[in-house]
Amino acid sequence: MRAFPATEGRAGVLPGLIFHLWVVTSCVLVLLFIAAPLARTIASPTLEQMLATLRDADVLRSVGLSIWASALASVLALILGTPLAYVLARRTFRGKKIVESLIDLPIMIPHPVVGIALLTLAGRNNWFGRILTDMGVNIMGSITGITAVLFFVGLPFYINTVKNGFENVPVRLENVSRSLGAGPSATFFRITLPLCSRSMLVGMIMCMARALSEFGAVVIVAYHPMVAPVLMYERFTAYGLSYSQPVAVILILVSLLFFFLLRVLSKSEKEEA
Amino acid sequence: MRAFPATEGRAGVLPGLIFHLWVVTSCVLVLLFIAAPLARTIASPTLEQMLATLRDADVLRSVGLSIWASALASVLALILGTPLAYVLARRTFRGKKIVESLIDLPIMIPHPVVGIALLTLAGRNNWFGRILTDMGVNIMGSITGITAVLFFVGLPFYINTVKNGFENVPVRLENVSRSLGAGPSATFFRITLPLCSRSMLVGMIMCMARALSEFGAVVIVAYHPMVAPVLMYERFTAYGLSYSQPVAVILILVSLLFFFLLRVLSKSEKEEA
Amino acid sequence: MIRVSGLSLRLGDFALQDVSLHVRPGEFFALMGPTGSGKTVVLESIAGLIQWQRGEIHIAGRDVTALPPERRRVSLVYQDHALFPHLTVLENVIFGQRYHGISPADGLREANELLDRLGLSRLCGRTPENLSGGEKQRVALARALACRPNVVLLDEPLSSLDPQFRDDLRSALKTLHMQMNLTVLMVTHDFVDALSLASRAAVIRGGRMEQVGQIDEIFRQPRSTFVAAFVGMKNVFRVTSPGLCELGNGVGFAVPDAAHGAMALRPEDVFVTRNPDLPGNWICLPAKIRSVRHEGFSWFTEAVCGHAVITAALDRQCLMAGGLEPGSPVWLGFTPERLHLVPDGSDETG
Amino acid sequence: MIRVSGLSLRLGDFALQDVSLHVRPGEFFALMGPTGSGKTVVLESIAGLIQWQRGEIHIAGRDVTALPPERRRVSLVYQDHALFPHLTVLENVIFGQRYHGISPADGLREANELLDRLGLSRLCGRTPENLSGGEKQRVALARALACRPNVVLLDEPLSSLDPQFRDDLRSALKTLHMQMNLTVLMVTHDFVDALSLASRAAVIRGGRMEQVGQIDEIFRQPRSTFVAAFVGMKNVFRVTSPGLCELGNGVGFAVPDAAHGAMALRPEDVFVTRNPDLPGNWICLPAKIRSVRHEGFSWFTEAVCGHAVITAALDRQCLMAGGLEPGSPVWLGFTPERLHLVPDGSDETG
Repeated sequence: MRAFPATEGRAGVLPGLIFHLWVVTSCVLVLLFIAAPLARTIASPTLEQMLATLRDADVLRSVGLSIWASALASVLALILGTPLAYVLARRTFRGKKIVESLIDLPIMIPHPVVGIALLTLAGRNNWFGRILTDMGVNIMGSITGITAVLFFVGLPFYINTVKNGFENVPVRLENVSRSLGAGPSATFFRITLPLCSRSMLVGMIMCMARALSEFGAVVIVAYHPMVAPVLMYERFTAYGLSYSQPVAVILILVSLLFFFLLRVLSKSEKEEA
Repeated sequence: MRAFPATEGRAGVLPGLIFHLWVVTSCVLVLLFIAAPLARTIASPTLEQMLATLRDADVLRSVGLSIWASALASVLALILGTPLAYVLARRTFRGKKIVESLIDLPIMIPHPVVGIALLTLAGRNNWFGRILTDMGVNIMGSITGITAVLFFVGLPFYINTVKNGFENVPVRLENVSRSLGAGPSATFFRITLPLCSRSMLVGMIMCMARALSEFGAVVIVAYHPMVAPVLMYERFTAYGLSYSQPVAVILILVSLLFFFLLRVLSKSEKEEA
Repeated sequence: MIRVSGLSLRLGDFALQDVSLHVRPGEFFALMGPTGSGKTVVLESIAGLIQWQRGEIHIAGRDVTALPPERRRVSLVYQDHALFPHLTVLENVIFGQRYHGISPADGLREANELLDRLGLSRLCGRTPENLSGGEKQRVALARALACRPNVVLLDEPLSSLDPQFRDDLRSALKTLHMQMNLTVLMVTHDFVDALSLASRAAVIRGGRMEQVGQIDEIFRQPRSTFVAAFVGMKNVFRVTSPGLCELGNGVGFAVPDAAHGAMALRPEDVFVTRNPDLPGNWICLPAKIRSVRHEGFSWFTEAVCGHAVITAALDRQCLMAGGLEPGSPVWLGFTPERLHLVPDGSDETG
Repeated sequence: MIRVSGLSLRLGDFALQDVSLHVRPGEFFALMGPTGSGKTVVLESIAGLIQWQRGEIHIAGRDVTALPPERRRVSLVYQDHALFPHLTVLENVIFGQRYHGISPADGLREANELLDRLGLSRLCGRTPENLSGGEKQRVALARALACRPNVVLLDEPLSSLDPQFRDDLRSALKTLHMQMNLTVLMVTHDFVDALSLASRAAVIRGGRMEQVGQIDEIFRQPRSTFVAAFVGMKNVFRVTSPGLCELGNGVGFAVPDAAHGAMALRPEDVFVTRNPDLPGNWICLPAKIRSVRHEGFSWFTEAVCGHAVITAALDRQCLMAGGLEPGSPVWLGFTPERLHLVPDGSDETG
């Protein structure tokens, strides 16, 4: 027993209350602010409108194109982005900050600027663009162009996710593997990659989801062939809000599907860790 | 000395070489793919074109509006998003996965759909929209609308960054603080928040940078007053590529500025940890 | 001072089952158990940081079951010290005082006294990152004491420290406990720490209490083979027939008739001599040295006695006298009181 | 087997300065030092995982300075065992064999032998997450040995284990080392582990070698007060005048004329008796008991002798004989050989 008198704590009841109020209200507000518009949109079209839209060949083609081009972009990210993610996770080198900044840049550049920049590079007024055109590669208004744009905007999401995954593989495992005789390549494929495969899958889905949502850059590079967001924009400007809502609903549902996948995968990833 | 014969390791020279080749080429390709279009764009306009654009009142006004609305959105994120980030970092509860998914949703929803959804909610054909309109709040074509859109798309970036920051504050510090007599509110403001302030700043800049880049959702909710990306889109469609390039350069430079800020801050954050 | 009754909870795979313990005012109590046995869970329940499903906790006579941590007046010290990195040493120490009605002037004086007592005065203005492990742990201790808690809870306070600092902190803890008349509940996986510091203790295993009692009692009279193994009682003899432990080859010794299960004996309680010149009431067994080894500064021998192998500590005198080569005949002696009955001798753990 | 000469490197604030050491074939060598002294850096340099700025490393007669880790034939075992979580125990163990020209059949046989020897056979098909700490560490050991390394590097192999498992693994290590004639370099901050396992050792501090030599030599004859403190040599007597250590009050003892600095003495080397019946060549000092305390199972007394306080270990016989109440007069005895000269007695560390 201490010799000091036992004074009851001056529990700050009022500030505690205000604190709780702040936490509760802002949580509710934020969740409502995200959920309500989406829910309202899903509830807007009638069943007939929805069915009609689902039978509309233009809509189906554009959604298909969106998914196809996004998938292509995420495969590109897997092949070309994985080594960079690994290097960023494991090495320190002069200028690393600059490289990391460069990787994140596509998130921050206004989307139409991304389109403009890609068109500028591929335009006939510079040598690279002329080489491309001579090789028959056309960016403007082509699926190649769309894929390039989607790869550009989706890449940071892939690289950052996978870099994180690589960082979570303890370096000590690689050290032990090296000391046991496995070279850098064997260590990468036998130890690092298997332990990171789920991160890579999550990264691909992130990249694909981001690519699916892109509009501003695509609309500049390729209005036609229309990807789904462009189609929706066209319907909105040509026919108005209520005509565009059924398409919006379809896109929301496609996003939710990816989302669900993502959550299931990243959940089990955490459970494994 | 071991009794085993000392066999030299069959060092896989060829696979090792291919591995290195893959790593080096893909790193170079990816970095070029991001840097080249932007560099080319910055190099495109002549000095006179740049100066003329910088004197263009429309351009300045739109850039100012973009920055102002984005800053507003990030302040909103600070006030409303912080509690949710804290709750997500500290509590486990049934349905947490769903809440986390909901927070990430704005990244994945195609941008025009975001605009449609906000317009749908605020439209006169539902009670919430009617209340808003009766209060004199107008979403369509107003700065309020733009800020709402930017808050919507920027929020996930703020919440995820800050949530990460909160997770990096050891729970044990909060436990000790509680055991020493500080209530939840005092613990939050005296321990958690000070240790997380840099994350919050980084989160706000992330949110603002993402908001600055938004085009697809803004263009639906408010073509006028024009934010910078919309202005650029208009110039591109009305006058063509070379006319839009100077504006693109300005936007790239503004993004780079934020970017630089972000890197400086997140760097010192890592050094402190 | 602390009374835990029937505490039960479930955390994922782990369950705490009906844990009860009682820490008396001014007592230094050690809760021992291997990693994953639930000792920290008990500690955090007492601090109010974990919700439990069943059971009651009283601290200083108050039922604190429904009180949040900040109202319980228990201070927590973690293994990793958990100092607030953005505050100086002094700011860390005075952190909690305002919530306990301690005036700033009194608080500062007491904080400085504590820092002084722990030899930390010159570090007042430093931030935690610049301190050594031992210093950090002492600051954490000062911070815990500065808000006049009813009880101090220590979570493996010594195990993150290098051996050099460990001795220092152990003495500091002992001195503080005696001088300030503190009530301390310490959790540890190291029975040496418990033996050096605590007067009473409990052993927990897989969320269940195995034994509670005086520290000596636990070390001398473990109630299960698990506790026996945990406290380093390496010699376990099965009771072969009522009143007898046979070791084979005609060697054996008498035990009380009622004993069944096994008899356990610490290596430290076995004496090795070359002549059977031990007191008359001692049990004295002929054996042959198998090996002699040291662990740190202690020497042990394994000696074959019948079919059994007995581990015994060696005194320095005995070592110096020589004659401990493998194969040498020796006598092993111990008093019957040191021989302890382990009722659940059939337990699977060894 | 390993020869490190003049190793120097800089990593942030930390620098390794001109570190040299030599591990002979078949030797168990311990590199000791407190946390942050650079012992793991030396280990990782030998394994080739860290780039160093100056110095050479030879392993098994080859200059490996320019070789990547996978060509050095050294196996690493980390404190946290670092098992590959996606492979079974057996897959972990055979992981590296293919890179050392070991045929799958031979490899499997050897792996099974090793697992058997370490008592892990029944765990072959399990994944690491289901193993206990001690089992994980033994699997890591088996994995390191399965690819027939020239040298095994151990990074604090015992310190992450509970005391119970620690004893087991210590014996396993000792047995393996002797049976397989391994060359082992172990890094540790715990001198007890070093003393139990190693035959030669080095002490490192702040990136510099303080002492290299036979383990006994380091423990008996530390060359600096830092090493003396590190190995638990608690009694340090200043040489007051040539040939004499005075303790005040007319008490003192003779030391060789050439000695200056300080003389250090282990508590374990001081005997406490009630009659000065010690051999004639011993130094025998009158003292008064100040306190008796135990640390774990060892008992120590602090006795006032002149103005000095001497810590001495107590034998069980001595304890049982009684007469150790505070204030009781006793004799402290030790042989002059145990008294060791510490040349840099003026060093600041204590």
